Amino acid sequence: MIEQVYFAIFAVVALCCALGVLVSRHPIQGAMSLIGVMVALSGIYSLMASPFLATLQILVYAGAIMMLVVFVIMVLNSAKDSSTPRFDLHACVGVVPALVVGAVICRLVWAWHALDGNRVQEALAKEPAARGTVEAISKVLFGGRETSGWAILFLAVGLLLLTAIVGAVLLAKRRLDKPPATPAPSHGGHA
Amino acid sequence: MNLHLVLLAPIVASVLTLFLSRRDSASTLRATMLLSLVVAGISLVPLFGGETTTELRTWLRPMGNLSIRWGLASDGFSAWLVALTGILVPVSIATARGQVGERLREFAAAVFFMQAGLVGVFLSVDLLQFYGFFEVILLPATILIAMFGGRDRRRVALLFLLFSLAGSIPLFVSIWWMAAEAVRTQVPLSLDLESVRLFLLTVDPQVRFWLFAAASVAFLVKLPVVPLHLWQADAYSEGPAAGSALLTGVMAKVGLYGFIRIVVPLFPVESALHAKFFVVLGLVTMLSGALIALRQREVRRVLAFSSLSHLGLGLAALFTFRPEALAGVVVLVVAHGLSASALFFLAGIAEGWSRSRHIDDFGSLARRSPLFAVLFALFALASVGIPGTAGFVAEFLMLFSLWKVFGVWVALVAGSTLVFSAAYTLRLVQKMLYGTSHASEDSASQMPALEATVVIPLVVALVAFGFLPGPLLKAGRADLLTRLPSAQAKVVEDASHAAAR
Amino acid sequence: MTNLLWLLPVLPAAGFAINGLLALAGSRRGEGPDRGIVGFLAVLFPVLSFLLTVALWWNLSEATEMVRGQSELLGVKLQAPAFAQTMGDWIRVGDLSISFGFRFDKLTGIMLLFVTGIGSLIHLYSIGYMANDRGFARYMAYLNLFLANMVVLVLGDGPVVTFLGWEGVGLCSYLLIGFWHHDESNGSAATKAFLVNRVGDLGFLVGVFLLWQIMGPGSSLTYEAISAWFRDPAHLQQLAMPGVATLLTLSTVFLFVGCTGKSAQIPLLTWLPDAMAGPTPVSALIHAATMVTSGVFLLARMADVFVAAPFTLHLIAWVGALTAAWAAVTGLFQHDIKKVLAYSTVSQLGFMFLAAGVGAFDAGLFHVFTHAFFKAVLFLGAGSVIHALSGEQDIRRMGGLVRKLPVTFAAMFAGWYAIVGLPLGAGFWSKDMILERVYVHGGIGLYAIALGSAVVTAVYMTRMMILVFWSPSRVDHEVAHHIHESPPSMQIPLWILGVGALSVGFLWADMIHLDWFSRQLSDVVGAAQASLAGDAPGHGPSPWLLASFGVTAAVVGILVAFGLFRSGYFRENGREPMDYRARWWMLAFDGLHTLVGIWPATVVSWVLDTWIQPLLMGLLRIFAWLVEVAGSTLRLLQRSRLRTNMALSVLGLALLLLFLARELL
Amino acid sequence: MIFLPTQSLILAGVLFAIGLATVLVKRNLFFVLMGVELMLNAANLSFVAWSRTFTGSAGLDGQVAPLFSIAVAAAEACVGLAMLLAIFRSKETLDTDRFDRMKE
Repeated sequence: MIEQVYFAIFAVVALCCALGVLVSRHPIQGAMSLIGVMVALSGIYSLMASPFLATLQILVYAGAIMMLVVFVIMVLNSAKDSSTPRFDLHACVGVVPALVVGAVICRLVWAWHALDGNRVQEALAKEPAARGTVEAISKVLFGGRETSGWAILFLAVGLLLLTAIVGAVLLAKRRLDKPPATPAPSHGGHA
Repeated sequence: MNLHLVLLAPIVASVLTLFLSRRDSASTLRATMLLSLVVAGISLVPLFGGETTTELRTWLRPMGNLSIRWGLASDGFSAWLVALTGILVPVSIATARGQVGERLREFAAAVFFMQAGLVGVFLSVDLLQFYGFFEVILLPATILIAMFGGRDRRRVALLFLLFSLAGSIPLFVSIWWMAAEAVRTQVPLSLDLESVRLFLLTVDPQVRFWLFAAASVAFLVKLPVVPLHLWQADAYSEGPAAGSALLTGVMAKVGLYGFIRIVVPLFPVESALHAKFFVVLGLVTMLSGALIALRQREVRRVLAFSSLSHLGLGLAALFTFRPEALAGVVVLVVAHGLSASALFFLAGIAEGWSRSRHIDDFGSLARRSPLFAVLFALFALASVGIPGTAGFVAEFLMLFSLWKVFGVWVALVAGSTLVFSAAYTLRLVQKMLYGTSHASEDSASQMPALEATVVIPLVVALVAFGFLPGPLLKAGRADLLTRLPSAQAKVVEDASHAAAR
Repeated sequence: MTNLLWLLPVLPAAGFAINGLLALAGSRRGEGPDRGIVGFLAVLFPVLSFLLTVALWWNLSEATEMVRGQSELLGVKLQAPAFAQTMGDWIRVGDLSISFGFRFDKLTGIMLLFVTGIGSLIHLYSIGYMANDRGFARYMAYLNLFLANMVVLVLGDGPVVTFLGWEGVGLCSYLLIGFWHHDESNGSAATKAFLVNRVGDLGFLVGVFLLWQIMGPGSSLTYEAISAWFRDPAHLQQLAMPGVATLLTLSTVFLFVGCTGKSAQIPLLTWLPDAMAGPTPVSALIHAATMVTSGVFLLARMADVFVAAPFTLHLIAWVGALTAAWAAVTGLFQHDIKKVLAYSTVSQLGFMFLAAGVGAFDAGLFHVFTHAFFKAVLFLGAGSVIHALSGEQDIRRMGGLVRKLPVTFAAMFAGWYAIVGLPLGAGFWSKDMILERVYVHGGIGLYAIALGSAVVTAVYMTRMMILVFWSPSRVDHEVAHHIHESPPSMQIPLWILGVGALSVGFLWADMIHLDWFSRQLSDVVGAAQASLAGDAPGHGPSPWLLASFGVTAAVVGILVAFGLFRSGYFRENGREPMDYRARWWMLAFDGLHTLVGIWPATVVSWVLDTWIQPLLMGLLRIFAWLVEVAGSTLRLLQRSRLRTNMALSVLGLALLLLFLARELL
Repeated sequence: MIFLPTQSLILAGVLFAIGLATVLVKRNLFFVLMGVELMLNAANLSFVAWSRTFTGSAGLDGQVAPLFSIAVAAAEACVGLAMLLAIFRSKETLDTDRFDRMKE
């Protein structure tokens, strides 16, 4: 029961912060709100027996990535959004698909729950799911089972990160040779 | 010899050409000529191979029981067309050198690319494969017009592209429909022509009519026939002459080839039922092409409408389903391929001299360059169908079969081409070669040796086929419909009788 | 010997090839190749061809005598021999099987003898006539090519091979009429000749198709087979069936249309006078002696077919008679010496067709034969006159040349003597033969027209002779200084042909029982004529009486001509190019062509080009405009805003999601 | 009684929608990037939530996947920010509405 309360708190915080991202004017406000969302999600992860992921969420996401974002925002301090209205006619065009997608997702989830939810809950009551400790996750990642696919993927991600760094350096370094150069196509992929 | 080599040779040549030097035009010319001659030599090989096929391989099973195959086959007709393409390419490159300037490299690459597409079309046995090559041709053809054409080239290239696409999309849709239908009804279907033919026998006649119409439209646009010909004169006169020669010499023949290889064999009943429509369409095309040609003021527009007229007669004759007509169409394809494209080549050279396309601006070329005049007149006469050239054999056979099936009055209407073609061709000859000279006498107008050397074999071939059409007739007679078993030929025969009645 | 037939056309063709190449090779130099060599080669090959023909004729005559002796011995009629050579298949596909072969029989032999013989002489003449022309080698090459094609026409063993030569000679005629191509009117005349001929050729082709249909599929298209089929009594019944009879009539009429095109008969006759734009030897060879008579040759070649179609024969006879009369009258009004001769040729061709139409194929061919001599000499003489007068062709500016050009005069006098039909000249025998046959088989109406034409012929020919030779000189002083007799290369042919014009008539002088010519032809056309003579009345009045009518006609014509000249009717001093009173008469058939052929084609062409084409293009434009409008409307959605674009694509994605998950929702 | 995974999944859906809305609505490129991050987070959440619905250790795969997602997100942020810098340098603005030319 206490879980439900925690969840409610984290969920409300996450939602509020997410909406904060949506409505804030200055990117720095948005970034702060986003960090809030991430922290709240980290809490939810730990509620759902994933302590490793919760830690990683704080460390990598809220710590590293968002730090990078904030850093760049600071660098480009002039990039303020305040001159433009928060919402205009074109914004409405953007909201509609978001609402539709959200509604569809929620409806699908609910449909699943109505179909399978109770059965799954009963099964979990008898035999609970494993806890995502570092050890358990390492076993899945690098363990001897048929999961070796993850290991290759892990290496690939390493390569991806390296490429991304090289790409980022290349993009940022442009200024040294040709001041008004156009951005070159990125070497790294989007997630 | 493996047919894949025949298909691969122009592709390799096309790629190799792109590595040639841009600056050293003399060596580029030498290299492209050498390449094209080698490719031409290779493409002559199927002529001597008789009927050859490669193994049919299934390379794609997109879904269900549908399989898409890859295979090449060559019989007499295909071999002649491949050889014709091979022979015309060196001539095209040689005559293009004065027209495309420094971009001979790109021109040659596009021409080789187009040759590859054409060879693919002529050798394909799978419908989807055929369609693929059919569309591949459009790319180099459009490039030829858009890159090397006259002032209005962009518009004309677009016009050409859109017309061709609009024509071929129905064909694609009908292939798609057949595939979808096969998947839906869980009938195993591979898209090679023979299987498609058998499959079509099971299709509802009403639907089959629409498939027939869609396939016909694709080839009618290529040919073209009268309401669909609007792209033709523009494309032939705006494009580079050396490219237009290939368009009319070979690409237009894809239209007739498609009818002979695809439409009639796959839809024998519909073809027979609507034969009269096609005969009328062909004759209307023939007459209006000839009459419009009489009034044209640009050399290549005259030649374009002349092509329209000749191929219209070919279409009309084809739909008599007589063996003579098939033989006649084969001879027509080769004869017209040689003579019409040679006329385009020569027109391009003359346009280079007078820097004009208008027929009044040449004047007295006979005096300034007798060799040019002799060659031009010879090809003009060949296209008019003087006995002793292959054109006569073609016209004789086509008129004969039209007369045989539809009687003397239709033959007279069709035969009026004898008079009309002479009228517009001689008008052209008189305006270009004879009369008083408008241009200054000293303007460069010596027929260059290279161009003359490559064009003369075409004359020789035309005269040779005029007296000894045997090999061509054999292609039209024996194995033209070999991919159809005898039962098929019988259906066509019956249908033609039905149509005749 | 018989397997040398192929050499007959190949020899002049070789001359064409060599001279053509020489002409091309020499064209860069202003002078062209050496005239001596070219001229020698150009004459050598036709002469070789002629000699070969003579040798073949000799062999054939021997063979014929042998066969004749045998048939008398055995008491059965044996087939007359002929040399045949088949080179191989030409067009063999489906039901069609056409081989490429030559056939040399008596008819072919006679045609070939004068085609190659007179042809050689005219080649020789041309050396002198064209000596100063820039295109000498080209001219000689064309002339050789013509001879080759003419030989193929005559020698072909079936209609399709004949058609090869038939169109070939038309082509050479085109090339030679337009020989001086810097003048555009020459080019137009050439084009006209070619087009009119092509109309006829279409008729020829369709006629052959129909003939083939009558004979049934699978039959071979050789003259031998055709003759055999039509002579076979078994097929008489079949021919009597109404459908087949109609087909036969249609077929023969179409074939005859082909003949009218080539031989300038009504209605396809307008090209021949225009064809005089070519060099004069060409007019002599092509447009008088050989090519234009090939229509008559074809009728004789297919005599067995034509005699089975009485309607067509009547048509031919009337067309021939009317052409003879019309052209003779037109000849009266001409001022150009070559035009006079051209209309005269048309008129004489009319006589030949008239003969063929009444079933006298041999008489028609005899006239072809004699006409070749006297018309060739007339044309060559005219050429000599033109040559002497530095290109002057208008007979109103001639006169008094009898002293200055004695040789030319003598030759032309021989030709004139022959053509008007004065006794013992070549034309006397052949024309009287025709008149007699027309009287016997054709009836009084045709005879009257023919006799009238003969009178008019005498009038216009005498008019020409008076104005050129006998009247006082009207030659410009400038020109008069340069008048000179022609070089020997031109005189020799004139002598030979002049003698021929007076003497060849004795080859078939019926009244004095010389019938060598008709004996030669009896093997070929005898059977056909005999079958036709069966239903005609027997012998008419004595040939002497009819001959005296003919001679009277000639004398009357000559006297009338002199009388008219005395009364100043010839307007020899007039300067108008054409007698305006006769204009409608002369241009009647040109007008007909314009009305029936040129005008409709022009109008339809104009409508198609200026209305239908733009209309179609306009429809296309409208369609393109609609697409454009739709496109620019839709483009508003795509404009500029990244987020809107993204939103729309996501919306599409969402809708897809909705659709895929529709069963779950 | 609604159990935790379902609630989390619904939360993930809502967060995803808000992230999407941010991407689609905001004109500042920073916010677009942040919207993408938000959507990634929502996806991670749903991974984890689904992983809770499997008994035993079968669900651990669902906890491994977010690891990669985070790593990729890091790469994306890295390159994305570099591009953003480059764009800002050449255009002097981060307003997407002004980016109406593909190539300049």
